Amino acid sequence: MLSVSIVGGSGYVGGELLRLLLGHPHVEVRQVTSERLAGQYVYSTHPNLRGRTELRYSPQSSLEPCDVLILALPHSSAAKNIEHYAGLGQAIIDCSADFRLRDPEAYSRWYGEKHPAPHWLERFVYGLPELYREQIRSTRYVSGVGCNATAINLALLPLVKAGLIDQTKPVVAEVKVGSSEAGAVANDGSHHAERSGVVRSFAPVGHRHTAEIMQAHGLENVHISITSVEMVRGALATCHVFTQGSVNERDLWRAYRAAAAEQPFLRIVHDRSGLHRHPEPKILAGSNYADIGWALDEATGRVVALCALDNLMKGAAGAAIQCLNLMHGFEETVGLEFTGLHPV
Amino acid sequence: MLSVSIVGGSGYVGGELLRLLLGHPHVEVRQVTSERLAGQYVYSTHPNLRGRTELRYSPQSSLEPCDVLILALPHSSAAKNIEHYAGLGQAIIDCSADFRLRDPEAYSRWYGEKHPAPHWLERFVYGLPELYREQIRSTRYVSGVGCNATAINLALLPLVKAGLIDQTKPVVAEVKVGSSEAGAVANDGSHHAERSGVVRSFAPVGHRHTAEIMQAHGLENVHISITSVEMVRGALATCHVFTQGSVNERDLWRAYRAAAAEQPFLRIVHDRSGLHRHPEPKILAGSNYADIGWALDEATGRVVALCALDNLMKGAAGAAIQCLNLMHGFEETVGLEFTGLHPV
Amino acid sequence: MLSVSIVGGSGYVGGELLRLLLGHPHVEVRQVTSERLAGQYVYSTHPNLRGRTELRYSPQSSLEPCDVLILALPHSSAAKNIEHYAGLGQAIIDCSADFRLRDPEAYSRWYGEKHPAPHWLERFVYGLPELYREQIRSTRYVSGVGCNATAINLALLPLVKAGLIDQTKPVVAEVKVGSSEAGAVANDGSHHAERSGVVRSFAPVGHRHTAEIMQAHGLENVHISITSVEMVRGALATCHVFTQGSVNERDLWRAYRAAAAEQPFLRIVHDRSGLHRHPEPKILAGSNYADIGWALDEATGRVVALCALDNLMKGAAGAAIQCLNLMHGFEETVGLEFTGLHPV
Amino acid sequence: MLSVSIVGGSGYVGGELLRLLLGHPHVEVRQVTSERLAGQYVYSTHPNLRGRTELRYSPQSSLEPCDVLILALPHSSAAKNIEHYAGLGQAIIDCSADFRLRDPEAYSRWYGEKHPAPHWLERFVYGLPELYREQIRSTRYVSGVGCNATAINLALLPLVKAGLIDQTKPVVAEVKVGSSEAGAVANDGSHHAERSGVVRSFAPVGHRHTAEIMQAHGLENVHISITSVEMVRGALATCHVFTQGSVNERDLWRAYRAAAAEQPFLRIVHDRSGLHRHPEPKILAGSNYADIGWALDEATGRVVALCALDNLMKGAAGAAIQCLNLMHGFEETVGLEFTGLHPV
Amino acid sequence: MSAQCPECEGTIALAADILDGEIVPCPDCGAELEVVSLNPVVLELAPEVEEDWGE
Amino acid sequence: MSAQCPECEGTIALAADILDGEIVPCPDCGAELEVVSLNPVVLELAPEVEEDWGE
Ligand SMILES: NC(=O)c1ccc[n+]([C@@H]2O[C@H](COP(=O)([O-])OP(=O)(O)OC[C@H]3O[C@@H](n4cnc5c(N)ncnc54)[C@H](OP(=O)(O)O)[C@@H]3O)[C@@H](O)[C@H]2O)c1
Ligand SMILES: NC(=O)c1ccc[n+]([C@@H]2O[C@H](COP(=O)([O-])OP(=O)(O)OC[C@H]3O[C@@H](n4cnc5c(N)ncnc54)[C@H](OP(=O)(O)O)[C@@H]3O)[C@@H](O)[C@H]2O)c1
Ligand SMILES: NC(=O)c1ccc[n+]([C@@H]2O[C@H](COP(=O)([O-])OP(=O)(O)OC[C@H]3O[C@@H](n4cnc5c(N)ncnc54)[C@H](OP(=O)(O)O)[C@@H]3O)[C@@H](O)[C@H]2O)c1
Ligand SMILES: NC(=O)c1ccc[n+]([C@@H]2O[C@H](COP(=O)([O-])OP(=O)(O)OC[C@H]3O[C@@H](n4cnc5c(N)ncnc54)[C@H](OP(=O)(O)O)[C@@H]3O)[C@@H](O)[C@H]2O)c1
Ligand SMILES: [Zn+2]
Ligand SMILES: [Zn+2]
Repeated sequence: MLSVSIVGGSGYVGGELLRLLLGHPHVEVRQVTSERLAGQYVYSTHPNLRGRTELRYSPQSSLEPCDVLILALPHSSAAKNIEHYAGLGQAIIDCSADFRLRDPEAYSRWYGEKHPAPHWLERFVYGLPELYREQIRSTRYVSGVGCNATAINLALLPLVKAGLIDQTKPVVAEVKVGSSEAGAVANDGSHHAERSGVVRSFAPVGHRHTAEIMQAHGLENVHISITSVEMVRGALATCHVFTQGSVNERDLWRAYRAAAAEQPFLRIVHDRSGLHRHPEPKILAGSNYADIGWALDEATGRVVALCALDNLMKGAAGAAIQCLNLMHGFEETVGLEFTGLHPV
Repeated sequence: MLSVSIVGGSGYVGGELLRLLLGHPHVEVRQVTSERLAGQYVYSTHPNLRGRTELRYSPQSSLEPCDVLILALPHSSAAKNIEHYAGLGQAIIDCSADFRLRDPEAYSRWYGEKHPAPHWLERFVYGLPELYREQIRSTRYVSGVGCNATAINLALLPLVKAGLIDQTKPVVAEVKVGSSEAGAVANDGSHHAERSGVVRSFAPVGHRHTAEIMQAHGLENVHISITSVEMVRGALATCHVFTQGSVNERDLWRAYRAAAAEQPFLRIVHDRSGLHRHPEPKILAGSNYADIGWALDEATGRVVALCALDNLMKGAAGAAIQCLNLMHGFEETVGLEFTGLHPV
Repeated sequence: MLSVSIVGGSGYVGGELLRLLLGHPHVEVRQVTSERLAGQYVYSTHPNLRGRTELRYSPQSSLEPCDVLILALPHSSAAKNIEHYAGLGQAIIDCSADFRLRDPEAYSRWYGEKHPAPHWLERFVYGLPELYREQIRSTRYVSGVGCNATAINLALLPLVKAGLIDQTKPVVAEVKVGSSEAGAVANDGSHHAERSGVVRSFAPVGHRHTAEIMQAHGLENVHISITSVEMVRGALATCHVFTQGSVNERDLWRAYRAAAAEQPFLRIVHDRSGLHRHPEPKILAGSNYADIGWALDEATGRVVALCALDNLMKGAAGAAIQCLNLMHGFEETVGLEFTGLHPV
Repeated sequence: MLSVSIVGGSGYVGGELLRLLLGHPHVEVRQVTSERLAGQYVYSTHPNLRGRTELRYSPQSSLEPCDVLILALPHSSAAKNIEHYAGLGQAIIDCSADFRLRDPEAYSRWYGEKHPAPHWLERFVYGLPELYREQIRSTRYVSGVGCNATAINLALLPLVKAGLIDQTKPVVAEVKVGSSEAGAVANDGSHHAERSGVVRSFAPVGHRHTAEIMQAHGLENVHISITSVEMVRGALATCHVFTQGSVNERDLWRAYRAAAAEQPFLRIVHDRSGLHRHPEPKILAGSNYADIGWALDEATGRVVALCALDNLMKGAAGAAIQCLNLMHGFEETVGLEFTGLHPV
Repeated sequence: MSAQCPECEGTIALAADILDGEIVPCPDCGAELEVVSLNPVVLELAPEVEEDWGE
Repeated sequence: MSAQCPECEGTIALAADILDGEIVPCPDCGAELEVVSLNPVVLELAPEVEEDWGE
């Protein structure tokens, strides 16, 4: 049994990690930290876990060594204490943005401050198995992924791999997101009467995840925009791409099949009939699938590349466990079997 | 023109009062207070009013005399300063619970503390025109109504008036409520990811509005329960009553028609077909109607008495303006003409 | 491996059965029927199952013998053809209401028609393991349960078992339900713009599940009311009961612990703090738990007994699989491990 | 008093027209048609109008002459019978797409069939007062507007007028829409359990409203995409535009102010603080405002141009009444005073 | 001209040219009513199919 | 080691090194309990501020 501890276990990513790890056959959850709630049962904040565990939150000060330490802390907390965490965990998976970018310059540009531990950046592998599976298998340090970045990266993956994108034209990506992306802490904007039913431009320009897309795909001319909608979990990326040369449905089927082959969590959704012709986030709540698909406007050469996922799963905790599996030679899908619900 | 000022204008009741008063032909809004936001434009917090007014929030310290002062403050703020407010407003309408109960003993019992200004209790009339229209016409001091209390009081009104209730059996009232009942201040429970989609027993027993129902209808054996559901505005009271003697549909039609006659904001909804057979809150958002109806189980003598309303309208601000109209000899419905939307 | 076929597999209960059975380690799904969609892939209607199975719908005419036949058909279809189905399946689990009542008279009274196969009624055991576990272990025929009935039956179970209910006073049960209760077929009332955001009295009196509560608990003076709210899955029963003799919190803890002991899917939720003090349906989507709890009004002796569940799980498909496990000597919880999500 | 009749009065646009006309001081509603519901009270389908009118639906066969006939029929019904309708109404406002395009060729291209009455196209003015106010004032025939088209057209209006758009780069417009756009008739996709909570790519490419944008603004390189979200009323257009030359915030303020000047229903929403920094549809339900705003990415020259509106108001019925007012010399805003709700 | 609804006792305004056998809805309770005689006007509940209006 | 919750009579497992004055939550009812004596362990309800948890 692998011993795993979660730092920042009272948050939404932390709770999802805990749910997954409690059901993971090769893992024993050692400790779960929260400063605010130290001593409380974890199900006081994660009510779905009532009856599943008698674990209580520990403060970080009582953390013990373990095989894997998973960090689910706010921005910059991991980077500031990375030496300390590296002394506790044989391996580290950090869900924050702290170690996602390889280039310290890019970090400064997008995060507006110098990276606190720049020499650690090269030790981390970006935790997107669809791009970096082999590197993940052989590293001890994995960074998590941005949830919106992942939706866009996976939406674009087939087109990038197949070289179909006309990079002289802008790639415009609109992501529609749920409220859990913002984490568990209440604020004025998350007050139900204000947040409920919105279609709210949350980050129409300037979203930091742009850097992860540039890094992953080498695209320069990419423009993203995030809109909050009525949903708790889930994200849908709608990416507008113009192709080079003329492209037809069969070309796209080929590109998508090539990209999804051997990827246990990529499903192609592109149906000619029925209600579910395109990827949709709601049926993915709790599942680690990323559903990908497209629509083609032959007249203009525009491809609308789509990806739906659960931001707390494939966009955070699920991706982390997928990496944990790869790092330890487990079946890539173990502990991630839940297929999602319908209707829901 | 009547000069009216709103104290506590940045809250949800305050905002609704302001919306109504800006559209009221006989009223000029003098001042709107907020301590927190003094100096800001009122549409910074009430975005629907953008383009409708250039008013800015005043602090209470700069309040000037006016014809009517409407108080929309948290519990006990009005009672503590009532002498001060009475010095400013020729008339006062207080939306809080501070002056709803006539009996200081009842106040202590339900609110767990002595009333700060018990001699003022008798000067206030309870602001439910369906019961106290004539008293409201001739008073300077009106208390607002509890939103859940109003839903229950109006649901039961026809049965009480017609003497149909078997008072030896419990009256059980379940109210389903939206999130705006709790006001504009965020807390852990109002965080969207937690509050969204709930069916949450908020006050299964012990709700203070019970006192207002006992007072209004003289019922002793009444038991209420509040459940929060996914909705921002609105409340539906589902009241289970056992009749004395046998009662049929026609008896109930007579009782309801008698109760609704001459009541401009009571509508009977009891349809044999279609989707809208019973009262429903969603079509009432923004309107001052209280829709009432029933279902009868002849076999057991149970009547399920229903009332739907908008908690911020008939349950608070709308009722206040209705009282203002009565107090000043205006048409009772003026400024309250909005009929609600469908679909919505 | 047990071979299991689902009749009526394109509906919501059928889809949930299929999801559970595909993940069940001791079961092989043999056939899934739909007349309308015969030949189509099951994931055309159950999009969450894409990538999990290549099964296609069969027409009933091509049904083959199997170990267990699970019926998920509309009212009265099972009863009319029970001989036929009994010829195909070694064991039968029928999710409809056709075989829930033991007494043909009760059936006629509540369903308004004579039972098509009354002699079969005594062969079926009512599929609520919390009451009939031993009988279920040793029968070949199990009826499903009403989802609302189950929410009420489990809410009342601790009080009934402990003999705490004053049966001279009415028991009033209000169930708040989601839209999936009505199944997969669209109608005017399920049109999104009409159904969205409702608090709609769907069956304020006369709901047929009353018969199942009378039968299970021997209560006569029970009155139920169903209200549709904004939710897809889930039900919350709020049952108002008056106790005989005076009862305190500790008495109730004892009654609830006694009822929940040895029941793998009953969890007591009764917390003094936090957001999740009472049972709530939303965190149960996809899980087989029924969360039970209460609120006590000592002054009046009213207990508000609560039960939350997922209507498609503990209220239908989950309960069916739980029975299947019991009938075949499997671990009662196998295939039903999913714990529910939070936030959601 | 102007006598006005509504053809297709039982639909969602018809119901909204009726709500507005009943509150319009210079209008008398003569007849409201529905074939399906002839003889029924209009409030049987528009429950918000209960108590406001005793009108009953007429069949079209009993339509009488009137001053203005407003058509709210499905696609192509108006065009096929336009001569007949022109014989009944002195003036006609048609809410469908039948008379929106001036060019019969464009009609054939986007609607896939020849226009049934091409010579009528030139007699109609496109009912967007922000572009065609003077023509509307002096015509008898006005076409309605596409709701998505209007959101995009008004979002782009300031940039087009100011000549800021680099037309060599694609304009990509993503519209997020509610369920009422699809009208009142239930179908499989509108079934609540399926439609609820979606983020569903409804028309990622090929949406017909593209033609209205090309026509209104003379843009060729425009690409639209429609995504259904959880909402009943409302649309938000998020339009990605690249500017020619470098543009700063002040340039944009100037362009937006110029476009909104003298436009009673355009509000600029572009705030540096607070929750409501950008246009949002939810506060516009029932109101005729179109809120416009933007976000600028100076580094790339991308402007995200936003417009929120209520599809049934500024996107259909409200726009129609605004035209009616202009055609008859009434104050442009009369009958359209409702300002929208908050919270909601 | 008016008549009474047999279901809810509501008053129903009737057109002067109402016909025998015509169906009119009650404005209050929504019942479908048939004109079964004209002088005086008598209304009876028209036979209805019970709609399934929900879950 | 274990003790009983004074609120709900639930059994509370206690660490061997529990301290006098320590606060432990009850796993069943969520009550905050104070260790008021050690041999035997006695728990009492800790003073709580009544949270406002909703509307
Ligand atoms: N939410 C998503 O969809 C998502 C997706 C991808 C990645 N991520 C990333 O995952 C990380 C966690 O996100 P989340 O949504 O789970 O956030 P969250 O719900 O706000 O949780 C934050 C966690 O960090 C702890 N924490 C907060 N401030 C701390 C401090 N100063 N020192 C130590 N611990 C502290 C909190 O514990 P206490 O109880 O002690 O406050 C809590 O356990 C973030 O970096 C986020 O960017 C999130
Ligand atoms: N919401 C309902 O459905 C409803 C229905 C019926 C009756 N009511 C009653 O109406 C009243 C207002 O409710 P609400 O929902 O509008 O509440 P709310 O949204 O919380 O607003 C409260 C208002 O009071 C002000 N305020 C808060 N604390 C104050 C203090 N210590 N001194 C002075 N001003 C203070 C706030 O102004 P700042 O900006 O300065 O903080 C704000 O304007 C309450 O008494 C409530 O019980 C509410
Ligand atoms: N939904 C719930 O929450 C719930 C809970 C407890 C119990 N139940 C019970 O479970 C049963 C199924 O409910 P559901 O919600 O799944 O309903 P549903 O979604 O409407 O599905 C009904 C199924 O029955 C089939 N069917 C319909 N009419 C048929 C006919 N005349 N002959 C043969 N097959 C027919 C349909 O297949 P086609 O594709 O061929 O139309 C479909 O597979 C019902 O008896 C219901 O009362 C439901
Ligand atoms: N919904 C929107 O947001 C929106 C926005 C802008 C423009 N529009 C346009 O406005 C028009 C109406 O839209 P809607 O959403 O109100 O649609 P709807 O809800 O489906 O209503 C359609 C209306 O047309 C009638 N009708 C249907 N088929 C008919 C036929 N064959 N002959 C005569 N009457 C028929 C219906 O009456 P019966 O009762 O007799 O069936 C109903 O009154 C459409 O052209 C639509 O494109 C809609
Ligand atoms: Zn009637
Ligand atoms: Zn306890």
